[in-house]
Amino acid sequence: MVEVNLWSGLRAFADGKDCVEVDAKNVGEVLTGLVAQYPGLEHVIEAGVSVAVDGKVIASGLTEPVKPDSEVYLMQQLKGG
Amino acid sequence: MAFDDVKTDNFKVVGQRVKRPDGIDKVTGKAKFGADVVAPGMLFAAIIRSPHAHARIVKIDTTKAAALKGVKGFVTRADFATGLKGGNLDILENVMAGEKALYDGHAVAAVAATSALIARDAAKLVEVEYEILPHVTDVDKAMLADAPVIREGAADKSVPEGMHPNVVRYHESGHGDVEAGFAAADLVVEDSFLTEATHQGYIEPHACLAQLGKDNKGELWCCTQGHWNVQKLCAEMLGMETSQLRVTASEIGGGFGGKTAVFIEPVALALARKTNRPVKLVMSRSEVFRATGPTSSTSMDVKIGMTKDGIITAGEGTFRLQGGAFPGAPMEFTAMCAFAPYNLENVKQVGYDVLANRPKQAAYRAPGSPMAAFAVESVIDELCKKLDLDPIEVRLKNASKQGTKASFGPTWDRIGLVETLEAAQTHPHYSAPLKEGQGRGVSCGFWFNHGGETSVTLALSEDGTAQLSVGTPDIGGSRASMAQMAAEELGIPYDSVRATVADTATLGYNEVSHGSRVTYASGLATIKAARAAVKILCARAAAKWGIDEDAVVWEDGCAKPSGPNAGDFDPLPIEKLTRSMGRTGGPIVGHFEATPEGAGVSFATHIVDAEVDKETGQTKIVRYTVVQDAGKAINPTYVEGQFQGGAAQGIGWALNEEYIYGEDGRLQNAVFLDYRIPVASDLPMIDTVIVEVPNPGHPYGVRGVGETSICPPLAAIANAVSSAAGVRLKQLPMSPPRILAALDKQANG
Amino acid sequence: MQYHTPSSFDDAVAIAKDAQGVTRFLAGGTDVLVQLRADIVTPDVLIDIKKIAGVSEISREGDGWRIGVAVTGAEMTEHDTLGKEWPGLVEAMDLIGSTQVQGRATLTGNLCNGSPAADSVPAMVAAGVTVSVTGPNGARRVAVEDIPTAPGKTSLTAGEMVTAVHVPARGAHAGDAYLRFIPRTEMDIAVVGCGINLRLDGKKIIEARVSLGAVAPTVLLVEDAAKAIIGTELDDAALDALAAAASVACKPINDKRGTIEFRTHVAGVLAKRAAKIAYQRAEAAS
Amino acid sequence: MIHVSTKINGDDVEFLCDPRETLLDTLRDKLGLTGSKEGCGTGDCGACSVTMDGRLVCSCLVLGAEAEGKEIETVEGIADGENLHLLQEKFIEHAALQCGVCTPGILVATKSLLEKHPDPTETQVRYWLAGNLCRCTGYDKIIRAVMETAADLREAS
Repeated sequence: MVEVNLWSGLRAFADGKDCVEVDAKNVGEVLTGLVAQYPGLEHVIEAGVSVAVDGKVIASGLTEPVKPDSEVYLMQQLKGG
Repeated sequence: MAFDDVKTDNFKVVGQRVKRPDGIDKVTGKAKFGADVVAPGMLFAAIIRSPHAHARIVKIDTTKAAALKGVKGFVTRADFATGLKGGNLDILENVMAGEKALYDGHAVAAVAATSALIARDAAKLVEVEYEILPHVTDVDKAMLADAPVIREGAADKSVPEGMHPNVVRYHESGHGDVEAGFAAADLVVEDSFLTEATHQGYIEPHACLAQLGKDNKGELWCCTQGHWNVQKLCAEMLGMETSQLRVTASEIGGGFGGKTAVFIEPVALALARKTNRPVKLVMSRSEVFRATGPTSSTSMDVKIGMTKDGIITAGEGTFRLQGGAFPGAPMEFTAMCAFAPYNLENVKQVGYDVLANRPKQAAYRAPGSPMAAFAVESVIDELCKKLDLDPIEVRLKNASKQGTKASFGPTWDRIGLVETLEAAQTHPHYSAPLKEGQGRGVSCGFWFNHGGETSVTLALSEDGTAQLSVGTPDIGGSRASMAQMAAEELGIPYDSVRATVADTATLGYNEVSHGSRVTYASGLATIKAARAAVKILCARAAAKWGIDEDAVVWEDGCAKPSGPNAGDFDPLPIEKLTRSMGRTGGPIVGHFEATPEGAGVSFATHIVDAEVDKETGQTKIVRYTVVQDAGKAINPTYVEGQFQGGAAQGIGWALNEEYIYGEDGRLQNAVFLDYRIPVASDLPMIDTVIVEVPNPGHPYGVRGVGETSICPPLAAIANAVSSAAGVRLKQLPMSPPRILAALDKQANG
Repeated sequence: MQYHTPSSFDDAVAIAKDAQGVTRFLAGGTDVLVQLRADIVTPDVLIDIKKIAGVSEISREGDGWRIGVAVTGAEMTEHDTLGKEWPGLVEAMDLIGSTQVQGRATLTGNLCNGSPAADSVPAMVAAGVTVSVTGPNGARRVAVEDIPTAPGKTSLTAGEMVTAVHVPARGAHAGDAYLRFIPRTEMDIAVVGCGINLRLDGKKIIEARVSLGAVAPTVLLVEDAAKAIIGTELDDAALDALAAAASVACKPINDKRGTIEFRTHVAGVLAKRAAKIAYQRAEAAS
Repeated sequence: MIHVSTKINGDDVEFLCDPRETLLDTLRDKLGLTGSKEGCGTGDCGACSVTMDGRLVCSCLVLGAEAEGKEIETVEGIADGENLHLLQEKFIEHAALQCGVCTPGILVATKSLLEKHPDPTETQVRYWLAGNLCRCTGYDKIIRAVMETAADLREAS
């Protein structure tokens, strides 16, 4: 299991929690795991999110590995000018 | 170099101030920009635009226009695909209005004719009947209960209940307990700030040339920051298969984020299909201002607590962004960037994305971040003044660094904010005396940077030179840095690499040139493509020598045995290997396709001196210094150029640039005469310091540099002007009437 | 659109008299062509006056000057004597637009465009410049301040055109100055403009004309402002009275370029600053 | 349509134009000289700068018909065949351009400046070029390139 930190605006869709545990070995599994546990998050994840894994921001890739002790933060999708 | 090795020193070409490969074309007028392309039999198009901020389109009558000699065809929304959803539907809706015109300048129809003059005349003869609706252009007013509803049902589920339907997205993040933090502070400052929308102001208006037959096979030439994105969006809007549309990016006359979207390209394609002729469509300057993407305007509240020693105990910000008549104002970036430079135990940031009757905002250099810095860094400056603390010392005390927790959550990797602050502190500018009437301002700024889908191919020629094909349009000299990186890896002269921006038929997908990603991502891909080619070269040498591939190394443009045990062979220079490549296994091509995810963030610290004429409110920028972390500067001259350009745009944003809407909801200043970007006589030389804290996510340590440079200027200038004027300026632009009004208010209460 | 290149003012007037629809005279084109391109005014008849003999000449007229209607700002700036006698007038013209615009823009065009913010007009009014006007009903001489009647409107009647600009003799112990306020350093339209022309007897001001631009529907000749400094040595009290009179005369609007409060205040500031420059110039000319 | 005979970059040229057509339209669309750019169409950006009888103007504020009997110089005429003008060399060397769309106008304007004022101050250069907008560079490297060109040209003469 890996702890996933949500931005606080998402608490409304995750039973009031801003940190949840999912079973995941990569970023893609983190996202599918989140939706499986909290279907309310689906619209957010479908709209696009980025994930910070151990301080590195994964803008879009689903294959980046995640370890059980990784620090994982869900972030709003990154883009640029 | 092995495929994934990191190289940090002994560079031969990287770091040199080489001349750009397209230099001669650019100084002789040969370079082909968007409007410079022609096709046999081509028609010229013009767009009919709404003069109303908000109106239902009742009827479009082209009868009179069609009677004009030379007119060949019209398109309206009915000529585009149906069934689009979400963001793509928004883009189509913006490209060509459906039921309603949502802002002054919104396209409602288009015409193609045999000359540009006839097309313009025809556009004037198209009769559009509107039912005028109530409008709102101000972000705060758009959130009020009685504001007209711009689009029903546009809000997503993030928006808390009870908000006006114009509030379409909501963001909240942070950690700790801000109330406890404020309670622990010796001083809390809370204030509200406003910024107006600004435009990227690229000098080249959008332009394109389209061909599209009844067989739905198309060609498009356009000035864009990302032609694969244009291909994808246009194909969808025209109902074509993506691969049937080939898009070629012309030279691009500035973008800064504003050419990441599509505006006229689908219209030109639709007209081309309708008339069965090539169609050229070029925007006028006023169309650029009225109907492309400016930034959001903002209304912001920021509250920060500080101890008397300068430790920030808590920070809280609310950021309301108006992004035009469509969702997408970058309020989450405003929120996430706001406190990013600081290591805060208690922080909370809230963002609102609000609709208004204005054009759909587009990215502009670090979208959302400069406004956040304006609000936050102004409050920090006020705290420093009130507590009599040095602004750089305070920022150093609170600075984010490797291992601290970012305001938006994660733990920072290696970052260079402290290094920029230290370099600013010791820069002669910071200790230089100020004259009467002058003030000095300091600000930090932050931007995430981006990786994105990237494809690069490097093909070796028989003579040992290299053709490098990248897919990211060159918006500021990037072909030079790409060629430098390829030359470095191959061990050949810089001039022996020809870097080209390839069309969509030539490479895999490439994300738009945005997010300061080009030198990072296309650079990384170039290095890896070159290493892939080198691997083949080494294999060819190994085969020739009859030794193991692993026993061959690549140095100085030659294959060499890796050591005495590998065998005793003379080095094989690249041209010997390429000359025989057809007979030793075929052409040698390295390529790399990936979505690199290691774009390092970038921080900057700016110092600025401003002089304010207290009788007229006029501000003069007298000295400016940019200090920014570039990770590794591939071509320092062009890195400096990015720093200077961002600072200059920030100066414009801070002092004079703004979208001015009348009571009628129409844009009043859609010309360069009244949309006042800095001219040469407005600016001083802009000093630069390149800090290099390598990005662990790039083989040479590159961090994107294009965007961060616009994050600190608004605040740095506001802090300088506030010092010089003796009154805090909280609204941008700090135009002379606003400065005089602030002085007057201070004097008369 | 018809395009004509008459070779005499008589021909030009004849074309204008018979013209159907909107008629415009083309000298430098820096307003006419902008309005054409922006679909603000599309003339039916465009009369290019640059082929008329003498229109590009600056010549002596008594002790004053005659400036041809197609003389550009650049040509005025490059003239070796005009700017020494009338620095305020030449500088006012030079402030209009860019170097490129200076290569085309003319005093007459600036006047006939009818903008209250035209930079050269307050300077001309302060200097007491007059223009020759010719039309179907003959010729007349008109003071510059009597040409503009409202934004974009002039007192010229159908078929009438300006044929020359007359700058009076400079005379002794006199100086002029023009200052404008713009937010940038160049390329803007004046938010406020102020032209001052004065003559000294010793240190005392004996004649003065003060004009203001961009603070009313037309450029103003402000007699009360002139009275405030006539008879003074431009001491602080006189300057304050000048500023007050200038501000009082303002009847500005709020628009994208400035507010009522701002324009009113800055008119006074500029009047003081311009008066000091004109005074110094008059002293230096003594 | 109006028949116009003119000289462009030393070559005799004839063309027909609509009276509403600007010199810029003519250069770009009729004569294929696309080096001059339209950035605004209102004389505010300078990207269309050319000289007409030696006088710097915005070609968007000149009618094609007004070119009759004139001598026009555009960016395409600055280099002497293969040989770049020193100003062009310096612009490349100093990276005085990023996107390059303002560059033709700035080169034409600067050449005109240096012909009239071979020893300009920085302030003089900045004011001369105030009608040439550049959005990429912040002007710093442009000003450096111009000042260095001026110095080198003075030394060479």
